Amino acid sequence: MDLLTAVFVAPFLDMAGSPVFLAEVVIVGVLTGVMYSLVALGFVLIFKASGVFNFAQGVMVLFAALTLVGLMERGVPVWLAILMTILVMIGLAFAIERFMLRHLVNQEPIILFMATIGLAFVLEGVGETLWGSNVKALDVGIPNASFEVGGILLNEFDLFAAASCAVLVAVLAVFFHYTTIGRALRAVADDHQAALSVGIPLKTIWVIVWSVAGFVGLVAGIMWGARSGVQFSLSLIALKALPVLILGGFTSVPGAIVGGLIIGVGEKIAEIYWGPLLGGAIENWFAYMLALVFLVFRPQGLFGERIIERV
Amino acid sequence: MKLRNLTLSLVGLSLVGAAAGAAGSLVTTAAFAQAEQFFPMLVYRTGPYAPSGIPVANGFRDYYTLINERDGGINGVKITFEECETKYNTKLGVECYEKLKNKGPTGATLVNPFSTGITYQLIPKAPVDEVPILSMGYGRTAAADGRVFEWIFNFPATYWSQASAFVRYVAQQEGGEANLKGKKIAHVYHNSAYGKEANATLEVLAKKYGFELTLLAVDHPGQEQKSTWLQVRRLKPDWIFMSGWGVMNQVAVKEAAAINYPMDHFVGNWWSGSDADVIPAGDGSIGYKSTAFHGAGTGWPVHQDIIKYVYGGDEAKAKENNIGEVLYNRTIVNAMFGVEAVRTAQGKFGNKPLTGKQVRWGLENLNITKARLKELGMEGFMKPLKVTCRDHETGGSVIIQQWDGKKWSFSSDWIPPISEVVRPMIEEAAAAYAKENNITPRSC
Amino acid sequence: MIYREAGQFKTTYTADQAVFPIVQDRWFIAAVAFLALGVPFVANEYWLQVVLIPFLLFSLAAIGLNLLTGYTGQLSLGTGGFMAVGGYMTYKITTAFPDLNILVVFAAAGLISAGAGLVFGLPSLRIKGFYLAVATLASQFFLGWLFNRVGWFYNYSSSGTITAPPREILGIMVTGPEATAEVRYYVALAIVTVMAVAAKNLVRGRIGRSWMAIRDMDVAAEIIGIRPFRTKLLAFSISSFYCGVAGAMLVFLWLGSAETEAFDIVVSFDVLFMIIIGGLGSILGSFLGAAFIVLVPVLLTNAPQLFGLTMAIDLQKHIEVVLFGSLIIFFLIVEPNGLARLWQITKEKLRLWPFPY
Amino acid sequence: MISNKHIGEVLLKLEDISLSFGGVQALSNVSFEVREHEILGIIGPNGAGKSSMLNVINGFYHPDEGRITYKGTTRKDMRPHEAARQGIARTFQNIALFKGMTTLDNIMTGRNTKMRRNFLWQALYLGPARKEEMEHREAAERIIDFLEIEAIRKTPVGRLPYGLQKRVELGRALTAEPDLLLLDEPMAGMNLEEKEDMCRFILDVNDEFGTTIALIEHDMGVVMDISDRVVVLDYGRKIADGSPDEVRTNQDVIDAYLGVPHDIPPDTPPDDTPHANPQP
Repeated sequence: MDLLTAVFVAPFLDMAGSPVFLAEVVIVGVLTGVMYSLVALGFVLIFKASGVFNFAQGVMVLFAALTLVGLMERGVPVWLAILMTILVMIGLAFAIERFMLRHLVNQEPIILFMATIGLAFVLEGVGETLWGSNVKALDVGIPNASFEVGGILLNEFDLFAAASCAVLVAVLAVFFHYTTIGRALRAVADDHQAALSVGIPLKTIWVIVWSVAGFVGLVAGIMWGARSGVQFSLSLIALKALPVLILGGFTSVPGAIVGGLIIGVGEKIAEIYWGPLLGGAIENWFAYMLALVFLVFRPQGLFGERIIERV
Repeated sequence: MKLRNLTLSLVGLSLVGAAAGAAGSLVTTAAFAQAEQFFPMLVYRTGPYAPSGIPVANGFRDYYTLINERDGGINGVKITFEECETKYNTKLGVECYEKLKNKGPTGATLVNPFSTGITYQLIPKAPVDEVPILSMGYGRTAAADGRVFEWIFNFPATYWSQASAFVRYVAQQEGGEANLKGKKIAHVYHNSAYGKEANATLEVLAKKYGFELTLLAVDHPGQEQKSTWLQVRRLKPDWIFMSGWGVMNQVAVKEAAAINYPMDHFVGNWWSGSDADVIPAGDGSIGYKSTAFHGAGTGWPVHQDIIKYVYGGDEAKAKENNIGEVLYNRTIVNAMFGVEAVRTAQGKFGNKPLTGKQVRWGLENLNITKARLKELGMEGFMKPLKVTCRDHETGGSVIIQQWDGKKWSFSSDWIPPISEVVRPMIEEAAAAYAKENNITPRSC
Repeated sequence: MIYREAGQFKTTYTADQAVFPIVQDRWFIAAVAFLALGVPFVANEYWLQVVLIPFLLFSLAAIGLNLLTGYTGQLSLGTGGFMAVGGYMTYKITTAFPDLNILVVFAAAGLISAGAGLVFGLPSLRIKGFYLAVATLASQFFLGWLFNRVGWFYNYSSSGTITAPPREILGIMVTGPEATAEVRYYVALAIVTVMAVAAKNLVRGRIGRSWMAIRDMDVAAEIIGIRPFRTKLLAFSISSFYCGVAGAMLVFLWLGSAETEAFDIVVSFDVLFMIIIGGLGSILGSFLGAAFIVLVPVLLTNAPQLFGLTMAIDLQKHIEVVLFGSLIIFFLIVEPNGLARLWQITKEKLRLWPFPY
Repeated sequence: MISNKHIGEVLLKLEDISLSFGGVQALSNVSFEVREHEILGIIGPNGAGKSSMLNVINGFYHPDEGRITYKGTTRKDMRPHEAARQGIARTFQNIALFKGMTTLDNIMTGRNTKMRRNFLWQALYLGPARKEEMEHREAAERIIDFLEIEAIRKTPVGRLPYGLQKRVELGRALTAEPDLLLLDEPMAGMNLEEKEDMCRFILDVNDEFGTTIALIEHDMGVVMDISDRVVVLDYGRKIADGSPDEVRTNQDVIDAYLGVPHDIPPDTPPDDTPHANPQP
C-alpha cells in the first residue's frame, strides 16, 4: 500500500504542492527536448530522403563542432569559421556519396546502417587526428546568464538554443516547400522511382541531403559544444536523440520536434518525481521506455508513415 | 567479381598478418638491454576521457624522462616505458596489461591502471602474475587492508577516507561536528563503480552526525544534467560533494553556476578538480573547491627540473604538455612513488633491474619522509607518508584546493579522515573479499 | 580437383541432411578441431587472453544474435543487456550456491537471460525494423541501469563490481585468478562447440525454417500455419540464452570481474557488426565475424611495431579507428552478404576448379 | 490409382459475408458453399472482391458480417495460422515464397504444423527429432517428385524463374496436406506451356489426393475447363453460381465481363486484391 502511494499518489501531490517548480521542470524539459530534437533532425532528414538510418549523425555533430573550434583556435573569426565549417560539411557529404553511398545503392537498409557506423569510426578518427582529443571550450558569444521570472529560473543560453532551433526548423520548412531542390527532395522521399523518372539524379539528392544534415549537425554541435565543451563525448548525444526519433517517427520533421519535447519533458518529470523512488538516473532508459510503450500503440511513431500490410 | 577476388586476397593477407603477429609477440621480449627497469603505461589519449588522460600520460612520461636525463636512471638503472592506449575501457586495459606485463628484462615493474574499472580487473591477476598494482587514490578502497591485498597499494588516500575528510571539512566550516545535525548534503556522483564508492561512507556518516544525505546519480557520460540540478535547486543543499569524471565535471560546474549555487560550498573529489573541469565554465566556476593530496601549479623545484631536463628550458613547450595542471602533477606524484619504490627495493636487492615481486617489497616498505621530499624537489607539494604491511593507504589525509578563476590553490590545512569509522569499514570489506575468494589474510 | 563431390553418393535423407555432406568438409572440420585443441600449446597467454577467449565468447554471442537477427529478421541492439543478465546472474547464483557446478550455473543464468529476452521480445509483435532496433535499446539501457542500481545483484559491494570467485570442475580451477588461460580457453571452447552444434541443429530443422519464414515474409508464414508471436518470442529467448551464456563467459572466463560498463551499448554494436560482417543467417559467419571484429583491432594495434614503426600512441589509435571503420565500409561494399558468403563462393569455385565452367 | 473424384458433403459454407475497408465495400452479402473434393472456380472482373474472399476464408481478413461454417462448425474470427492448422492452405497471386530459403526448405515449412518435437529435441537432433525430420522429409520429397522439381531441391527460390516459383509455392501448400486448398491466380503471368503444366498439377492434386480446391483465375478458358463449379463475383456481389456451362450462358456474367453499366455506383470498390507485397 505504501508502495502504491509512493508510486501513484505522492509524486502527484508533490507536483500539485509546488506548481512553480513543476512549471520550471516542464520548461527545462522543453528546452532540453529542443536540444534533442536538434540532433534528431539530422537523422530524420537523411532517413526521409534516402532511407538510410545514419548512425554517424552523432559523430557528424562532433566533427562539425571540432572543425569549428579548431578553426577558431587558429584565429579565424567566428563567422568565417562557421562558413568554412559549412563548406567542410558539404565536402564531407560529397566524399560520403563518392566513396560510400554510391557503392551501396540498392543494398538492404541494415547494410547501409552498418556502413554509417563504419563511417562514424572514420570520422571520429579523422576528426581527432586533425584537431586533437583535448576538451575545447567553444565560445561563439551566446549569453549564459540566468534570471528568474516568477520564481522560475531561466537561462539565456537555453532560450537562445530553443530559439535557434525554431529558426532552423523554419528555414528547413521554407527550404523544403519553396525551393526547387527542396521540392525535389520531397519527391524523392515520397517515391524514389518517380523522382528518378522525372530526372532528379539520386547522387545529387544524396549530396544535398547529407550537406543539409551536416549543417544541422553543425548547429547541434555549436549548441551542445558551447554547453559542455567540444570533445569526444559530444558524439554520444546521438543516443539521446534515438528515442526522440522513434517517438516522432523516422520520416517526420515535425515528429522530431514534438518527439523531442515529449521526451524532454517526460524524462525530466520522471527523473525528478519518480527518480528518487527508484534510486535515480532513470531518465536514460525512461526515454526509451516511453518511446517503446508509445510504439506498441503506434508502431510507426507519432508522425511516421503508416505501415500497411497486404497479401 | 574483381572486387571479390581482392577481398579474398585481403582476407588471406590478414590471416598471414595474424600469424606474423603471433610470431612477433612471441619473440619481442628479448629485445631489451639488461640494465633497464620497465614501466608499463596504461594511458588514454583518445576517447571520451582523453581530456583527463592526456595530462596524466604526459606526467608519467615526463617524470620517467626526468629521472633518466637528470639522474641517469634509478641508481644507474635506466627507466624504459611503453604507452598502451586503453581509451579508459576495461577490456582494452586488460589487453594492454597482458601485452606489457612480461616486457623488459624483469617484466613489468608495477602497473598504474589509472582507471577504477581496470584496477578491479587486475586485482585478482596481480598475485598470480606477481605484478604489484599502485592504484593511487582510486580503485578498490578495501585494498587499503594490506593483509588481504598483498599486491595492491592505494596510498596516499582512498575514496572512503576522502569522503569522511570532506565531512570533517564541512564540520570545520560549520563550526563543529555538532552543527552537522540537520544540514543537507548532496552527493552528485558518476553512476559507475567509481562514482558509487563514496556512497556507503557518506551514508554511515550521515547516520552518525545526523545530516541529511541525498544521492544524485549522473549517468555516463553526463552531458545532460538538467534534472540533477533541478533537484539541487529544489533541495537547496548546504553542501555538495561530487564524484565526477570527464565531461560530467565540466557540465556540473557549469550547471551549478547557472542555478547560482554558492560555489564555495560545492566540493569535488580529487578527480573532479582539474583544470579542464573548471575552465569551460569560465567565471562561473570561481570559488569551486575540490579535495587534493598534492599541489597545483609549477611552483616546486621538481617542475623547474622538468622544464630544464625534459624540455631543454622551453617553458612554453612544457605548458603545452600540461605541466602544472592538477592531473599532470598527480602523475608526477604517482611516477615518483613508483621510482622511489624501486629505489627502496634496490636497497635490499641491489642496484639492478628488479622483478615485480621485489618492487612489491619496495612499495610495502616505502617511507617518504619530509627530508626525502625536499631532496625530490617536492617539499610542501605533498604530505610525507610511510607504507606498512597492514596499511596500504597511509593515513588518508586530504587537503582542499580552490579555483580562483586562474589557478588552483590550497584553501585548508591537511584534513585527516574519520578513521574510527572508515578503517573498520575497510577491514570488513577486505574480510568479505577474502572470504569470497578463499584468501587467507597475512598477519601483520 | 581437391574439393569435389563427384563419386560421393548419398543414399539416405539423413546423409543428405548432414551438416557437412561432403567428405572434404569433414576433413576440414577435423583440421579446425585439431588446431583449436592444439592452439594453447603454441600460443602465449597474451594470445589466449586477448584474442582466443574473447573470440570464442563473442562467437557465441554472435550466434545468439544471428539466430534472432540473421535467421528471424528481428533487428536487436539489446545484446549487451542480455549478456549482462548472464554475467550478473552467474555471479549471483554462484555466490549463493558455491557448491553448484559452474557450468550448471552458466546454464541457469542463460535461462534467466532467456526470460529477459522473452519479456523484451514482446514488443516485436507490433514493432518492426529500425523501430524495433531502437526499441531494443530500451532493454539495453534498462538492464544496465538495473544491475548498476540494485545492490542485490552484486551482493551489495560498495562499487557494484562483480568478481569471478574461484570455482573448479573435477579439481581443476576454471574461474577466478588461479585458473590458467589454457583451462579457461578449453572450457570456453567446449561450451561454444556444444552450443554452436545445437544452434546449427536448430536452424536446419523445423524451428529454423519457421524463423526464416518469419524473416522472409511474416504474413505468408502466418498463413501457412506459423504462429508469428510464438516463433519470434522463441527466437528472442533462445537468442538471449546464447547471449546470456556468452555474458557469463565474459565475466568468468575472460575478464574475471566486471561492472555494467563491460556490457554497454558498444558491445551490442560490436556483436551486430560481427554478424553482418560474418554473414546474416549463417552459423559459420558468426565465427568469421567474431574473428574479424576481435582480431582486426589487435592486429592494427600491433601492426606499427611489427613493421618497426614508432608513432605517437594517440595518432596510432586514431589511424587504427579510421582503418577499422574503412575496412567495415569496404567489406560491406564488396560483399554485403558477409564473410560466410565469400567462403561459400570460394568453395563453389574450388568445386569447379580447375575448370571454370 | 484410386480416383477420389466424387463430390461430397459441404466442407465450407459462407453466408452473407460482408467486408469493407474504411467505407469501401469489398464484399457484400456473398454466400456460397465449397463441397468436398470439388474444384471451385471463383471468377470476376478486376475489383470484384475475389482475393478478399480468399483472405476471408483463411482468416487474414475478418468479415464485418456473415457466418463461416467450416467442417460443420461455425467459426469465430481467427488468425491465419489457426486456419492453417485446420487444414486450409493457399498460394498467393504475387508469389509469397521465403526467398532466402531453398526449395526443399520452403516445401518443408508446409509440414511445420505437423511437426511435434520441441526445440530442445531439435537442438540435440538425435533420436525422435531426427526421425521426425526424416519422416517429413519423405513427405516433402513425395510432393517434390509429384511436381517434378527434384533438380531444384537445393536451389534458393529467389534464383528460380517465375513459373517454377509458382510451382514451389503450390508444393509448399500441398505438403501441408490441406483439406481445402486456396489458389490465388495460380497461372497468372505464365506462358501456355507452363499453364498446361499447372492445370495438370491442379487436376492431379484433386484427383490423387482428393483435395478440395478453390481457385481464382483470370483466364476464363482454364477456369471453365478445370472447375466443377464456378462462382462469379462482381463489385463485391455474387452474380452467378453453377456449373461452367450454366455460368457461361448467364446474362449477368456476360454483362459484367462486357462492362454493361451497373445499378451499383461504380465509385465503390477499388482494386479487388490488396496485392501481395513480396517484401512487406
